[in-house]
This record gives sequence, structure tokens and C-alpha cells, in this order.
Amino acid sequence: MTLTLTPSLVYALTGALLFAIGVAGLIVRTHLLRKILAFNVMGSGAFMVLVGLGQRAGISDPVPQAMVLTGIVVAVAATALALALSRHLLLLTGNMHLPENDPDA
Amino acid sequence: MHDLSLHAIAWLILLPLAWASAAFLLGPGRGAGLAVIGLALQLLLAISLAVGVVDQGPLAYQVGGWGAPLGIDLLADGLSSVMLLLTQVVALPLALYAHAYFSQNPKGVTWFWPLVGYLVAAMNALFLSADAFNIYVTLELVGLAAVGLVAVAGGVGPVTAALRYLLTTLLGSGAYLLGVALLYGTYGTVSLEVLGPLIAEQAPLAVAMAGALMLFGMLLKTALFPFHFWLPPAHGGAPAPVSAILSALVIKASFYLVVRFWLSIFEPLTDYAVAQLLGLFGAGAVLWGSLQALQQTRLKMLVAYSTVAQVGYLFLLFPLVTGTPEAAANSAVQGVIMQALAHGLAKAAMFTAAGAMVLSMERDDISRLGGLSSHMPQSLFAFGLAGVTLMGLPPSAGFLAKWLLIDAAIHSGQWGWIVMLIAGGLLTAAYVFKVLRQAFLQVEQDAHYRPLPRMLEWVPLVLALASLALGVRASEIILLTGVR
Amino acid sequence: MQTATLAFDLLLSAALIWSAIRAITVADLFRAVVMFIVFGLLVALVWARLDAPDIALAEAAIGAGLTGALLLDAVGHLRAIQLVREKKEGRR
Amino acid sequence: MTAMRALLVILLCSAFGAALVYAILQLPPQAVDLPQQVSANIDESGVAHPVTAVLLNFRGYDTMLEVAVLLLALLGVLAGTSVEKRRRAAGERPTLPLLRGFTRLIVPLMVLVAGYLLWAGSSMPGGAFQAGAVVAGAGVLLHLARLLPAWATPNLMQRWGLAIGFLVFLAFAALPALQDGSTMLQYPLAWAGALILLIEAGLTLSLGLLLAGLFLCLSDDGMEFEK
Repeated sequence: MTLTLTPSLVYALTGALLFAIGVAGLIVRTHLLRKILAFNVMGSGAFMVLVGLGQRAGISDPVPQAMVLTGIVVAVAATALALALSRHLLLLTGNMHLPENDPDA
Repeated sequence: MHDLSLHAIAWLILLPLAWASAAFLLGPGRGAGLAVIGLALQLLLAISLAVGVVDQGPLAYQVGGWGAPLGIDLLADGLSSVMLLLTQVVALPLALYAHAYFSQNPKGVTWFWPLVGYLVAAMNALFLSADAFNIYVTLELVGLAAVGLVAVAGGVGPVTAALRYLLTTLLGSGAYLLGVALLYGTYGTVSLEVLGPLIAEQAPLAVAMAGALMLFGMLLKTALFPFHFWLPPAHGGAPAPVSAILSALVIKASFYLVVRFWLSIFEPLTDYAVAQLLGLFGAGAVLWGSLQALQQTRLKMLVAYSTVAQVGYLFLLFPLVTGTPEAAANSAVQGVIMQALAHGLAKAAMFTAAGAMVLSMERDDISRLGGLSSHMPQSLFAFGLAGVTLMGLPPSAGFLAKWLLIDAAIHSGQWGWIVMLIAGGLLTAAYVFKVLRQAFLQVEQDAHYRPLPRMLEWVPLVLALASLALGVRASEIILLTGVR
Repeated sequence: MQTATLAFDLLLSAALIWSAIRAITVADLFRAVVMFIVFGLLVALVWARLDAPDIALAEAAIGAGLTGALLLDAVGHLRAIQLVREKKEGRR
Repeated sequence: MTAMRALLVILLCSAFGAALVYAILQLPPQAVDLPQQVSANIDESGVAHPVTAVLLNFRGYDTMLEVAVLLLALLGVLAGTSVEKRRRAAGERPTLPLLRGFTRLIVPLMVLVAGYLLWAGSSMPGGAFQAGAVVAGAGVLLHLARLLPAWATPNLMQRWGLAIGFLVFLAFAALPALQDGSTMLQYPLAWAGALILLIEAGLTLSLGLLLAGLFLCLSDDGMEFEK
């Protein structure tokens, strides 16, 4: 392989690993705050793949950069909504875990 | 004519954004009138767009005038026009229903109208987008709006359901986003139009992974068995108008994307084994969803599990179009679109009818339905008619859908799926009759019913009749879906 | 020169992965959130390395700052409520 | 979740991560050169900074929808939490004089910085997002210093503030869509720079209020529970 390890490529690969870590955390951890943390790790990973891969030729690319700016705002919006619901659940049940079986189901 | 159709593309997105924002400015609980006027105009726009697409073929629209790949392109073809029609046709009566529903049961109306407006705008934008990253943004809009609507009811059940839904939908759009990142990384563009030929020419492993990630994300959001766990509590626990929108329309948005991607840019990568697996998941959905529906004690949960089952039929598309003769593939696409439309109308009818019954009985319990046949015959009739469509009996659109799917299965020599289609119809009949039988039992002595506005009984009936009428006047729809 | 920057990039990557794993696994929630804020700041550093100062600014302010503030507030809230619960149970 | 299932998920995710790394290392060069197209068209975009050009012109449609996402999240936060639980006066907790003094000093400075970032965005890094984030930071700080109460339901003025950025954007998307021969969000060349600055000014205010609003709506709820 004649591939050179540019900084962009290094961070794209790191992003891929962060995404996998985030997904595992999102599924495995049961506390809602952990899930929200893991979701943010997952998102950052995807953003790093987007910019890192886009720039792997070594040229700065404004298109994925603008996409990631959009993505960061979407991520904080989703985080706030998830926190609002988690806090509501906390008030109703006294903890921040999703029950294994739904109370109504 | 040409210009009118192009304008329709822009205004199908701008108009709902405008009335949703206006409803937000008006304040909590306001905006029903705006929504009805806006949705009526959108219906006209969707019709004019469909006419334009039939006359002139697919229409492209360059947002900002730049053109892909620098800018974002929108595209209206047969498939997107049909989905747009379904969305406006279902959303308009649901808005009337919701207005009446919340007048009886104001809990949850606070920000309902702006949420619904943004949801409809997002779905219209999704159906029209021809840009993979733009689709990601619309997906997030759809997801957050839908979760917000589930949460409006409050209480442990709905909040838990909303959270589960939110986390699932975020995982789904995260997977989709990584797919987009890999596509951009490989080719340097996210325009579907530009990507198509590039993928056909050369597709490294990363692109196959992108396809798998996007497919996985959309399966989660469509709640295909075995990824359906989040759907029943979310759809069953929300206020009835919300349940109807979610079941009839929202899950179709992510399904539409599966179809869109599978039939266009990822077509060169489609795989026989994956297609068969998707078909098997579909069969599992029909079986599991129907059996669960039969076991439910609450009416709205029964209807929600019915959605899990009905989603299964949609995924027969994949084994029926992958590596099959063209005639079979065409029938399969038509059949699946017809099933999506039939289910959209019938499920909206069923949820609204169920909602009216539950509101009138003031509890959600199938075993207490006795006597409803004499008290709410119209709602019950609507429920039964919707059941006819879901079972796939003639002359409904559901019948036509199954007929087309069976035709596709015969022409591709895949007999197993026919067994599944027929078994699914019988199972559907079982859970529909479970409800109807209870409703025709003797009146209970202590039963008392709350009088309801007529609108709550008319809307389900109109929707159910539409699901039948669609079967009679299907040739136009089939003509439209053929435009690619 | 080349190896020096590569070493820095690899080190930063390792720190990112370590802080991400810590944020998800560390037992104490407050420390997990602090770890997450560290993670966010490291990500901002990555954007600076990737010649994306716009994202670096936004990430530091929104990704680490605002998200961190929201999470810290939630942890504080959770602790307050758990404290009340424990008191109530102690009284019984 | 049982330990077995957790282990399985972790194993699957590890395998997935490894496969992803392997796939990324095999990528051929990109076929489309978008950075080149951006620089070729930047003179017609109305701004000199490429990221701002993409964000507010070439892919401005994404950005418009994204502001809607933020508005929607706030609606979801408002819809998902009950009003009664959120009501609480700002003065009930101990006031912190030092923080107050600091905040009074720094907030005007932050507003200034936001204005600068907004202005700078057309030619260098910065713009509505960063400026909005700084405005939001000022809002959060004011709240922490008890100078700004938590929100229950936003009043009419606040709603206009929250929506104005989106509405300005939507108006400039809709105006060209009304005319034959131009499409939504197509700015006339001579006006593009001014329009983008106007849109960004609206966005700065609204993004700031929305981001701060997410915090202010969430903060302090549940204090009723304590009493």
C-alpha cells in the first residue's frame, strides 16, 4: 500500500473508531445520560469521517466543513430534546433509566 | 403548466414551513385554521405537481440556481409525487380531526400545530430531495418533530415511548450520516444524480458499507421487524391524531428512502441474499405483528401492532425486484406503492376511528367495547372498512396491492411469498374481527358514552372510503408511479 | 518535522478515544460529563488541525460549551432529586 | 441488558469499526472536485469566505432547514415538559455577588464579540453560528448569575425573537420562488452580500435565543419536586 498517513486520514480513521465506540455505548449503557453522551461521541465520529475523508488529498474543503457546522447544531438540538425528556422521566419515576418493558405495553 | 409544477415543488416545502412558524408565533394551542388552509393549498399543489410529472416526466429544481453538485437539487418523479399526494391527502382530514379531537381533550394541544406543520414540511422536503446530506437534515426534522408529538401527551408511558423513539431515530440517522460521510469521502459529492453513474462505474468497499449503514438506519426508522420494538408504545400511546400521522405517514418517509436508494444509486450493489433477508424480515413482521395484535387488550395498541405487521408487506419489494424479470419487478414496485398508499389511508382511518371510540368510552379497553355497534356505528363501520383494506379484500386498494405483489411473485417464480401474503390477510382478519365481535356484543349496563363532535366520526369514514375508492381508480396512480 | 506532526496527530487521536471511552464508562456521572467536555475540547483541537477554524469555534462553544452546560445542569438536577428521595426514605 | 448481550454488542461494534478502518484505507481518489467548484463560483456568492459561501448560499437550503430543527427541538422541549413543573422565580437560590459583577462586566463584551464574529464571517472564519453561540453563552451566564429567570412558556416577544432568524431566511427563500425564472433561495447577484449579512444578523439573534432557550427551558425544572 502506497498510502501516506495524512493528518486528515488519521482523523478520519479516529472518527470511524469513535463512531463505533459511540454506537456501542448508546446500545449497551442503560442510564439515559450515558446514552446521550454516547450519542454525541457517535456524532463527533461521523463528523470527523466527513471532514477527514473529504480532505484526505490535503486540500481544505469548505463543503463538508459547512455540513459539519449544520450537524453540530442538529446534534445539540437532539441532545437538548433528549435531556428534556429524560428529566421529565426523572420527575415521574425518580430515575433516568428506560424500563426493560414499557409500562403500558 | 411547466412553471406551475416547478412552483409547486418549492411551495410544497415553503408553505408548511410558513404556516408552522405562524402557528408558533400565535402561541400555545393556536394555528388550527392556518393548518387547514395551508394543507388544502398544499393538496392542490401536490395534485398540480402530479399532473405536471405525468405530462412532462421527472422535474428537477435547482435550489439557489446553482445546480448539483455545488448546490442542492430537488427532484419530483413518479415515486415522490405519489408520496407527496398521500401526505397531503391524509394530513388534511387529520388536521380537521385533530381540531375536533383537541377541543374534547385539550391535553397535548399546546405546540401541536407548529410541530405538525414542521413535520409535514420535513416530509415534503424529504420526498423532493435529491441530495444525500440534505436528506439527512430532513430526516432529523422528521424525527424530532415526531418525537415531540409523541411526548405531548405527557405521563410515564408516552415519555418513555418518546425517549425510546428518539434514541432509536437518532441511532438511525447517525448511521445514515456516516453513510453520507463515506459517500462524500469516496466520490466528493452528495448529489444523488451525480453519485449514480459514479457508483455504477466503481464502488469500493466503503460504498458498500455506506449502503449497509443507510439501509440499517432506515430499517430502524421504518420499524421493520426485528427493529420494531419502539413503535407500538410510541404509536399506541400518543394522542389519536398523532398516532394516525405517525403510522400512516412518518414511517413511510424512511421506507421511501430505502426504495429510492435501492432502486437508483445503490442498484449496482444490490444483493440477492440481502433482498431475501429483507423479505424474510417482512414475513417475520407480518407474522409477529399480527400475533401480537391479537393479544392486545388495548385498542390503540392493537392498531399499532397492526402497523408493525403491515410494514412487513412493503419489504416484499426487495426479493421481488432484485434479479427478477422486468415485468415482475414493475408489478412489485406498483404493488408496494399501492400497499403504502392503502395502508396510509386505512391506518389513518383505523387510528382516528379507534381514537374516537376511546374518547367516547373514556378508556382504552377492547373487552369493554360491547354495545359500541349501536352507539357509534359510523366509527365502527369506518374501522371495519379500513380492516377490509388491510386484509386485502376486493375492491379495496389493499386487494390491488396484494394482487400486484402476487403477480410479481408468480412471474419471478417465488411461490413462498404468496403463502405469506395470504396468511397475512387471514391473520389481519382475525384481529379486525376480534374488535368487531366485541363491539357487537350486548351493551354493558354501566356503560356510558361521551357525546362527540360529528367530525370525529366523519374523518375516519372519509379516509376508509378513500382507501376503497383508491382501489377502483388506481390506474392513474399506477400511471404516475411509472414516471421515472 | 513530518514525523513530529504525525506523532501529535496520533497522540491526539489516542487522547480522543481514551476520553470518549472514559466518558461512557466511568462510574461517576459528574466525572463522565467532565470527561465529555474534555472530549469536546479535544475535538475542537482536531478541527483546528484539519484547517477548519469555523468548526473549531462552533465545537468549542456549542459542542463542548453548551452541550456540557446542559449535561452538567442535568447531573445537578439528578443529584438534587436523588438526595430528596434518600431523605424521604430515611425519614420513613 | 445482560452481560452476554452487552459483550456481543461490543464485539460487533469493534468488528464494524475495524472493517470501517480497512475500507477507508482502500479508498481511491475522489472523482468530483467540489473545492475547485466553490472557489470558481465564490465571486458570485456575495461573500469571500468559502465556508460562509457554502453555508449561506450554495447549500443555504440545508442551513434554513437546520434552523427549523433547532426551533423544533425547542418546541419539543416545551411540549415534553409540563409548565407547572418549570415555574420558579429566579431569586430563590442564593445570589452570587461575585458572579453577578463578573457577568455584568462580561456580557456587553460578549455581545460585542458576537457582532464582530458576525461581521467577520463574510471574509474569514466566524459567522452567524459562532456569533449565535456567543449570544447563547451570554444568556446562560446571565441565568447562572440569577439575572435572567428560567423560561416557562415564551411570550409573544420571545417567540418573535426565536423565530425571526428563520422567518427572514424563509422570506428570502420564498421571494425568488415567486418569480418565474428564478428558484427559491436564489439571491440577485448584486444583493447577495447584503442579503446574506441580513440573514446572518437575524440568525445570530435567533440562534442565540434558541440555544440559550434550550438551556433556560430545561434549567430549574423539578425544583417544585424538592419542596
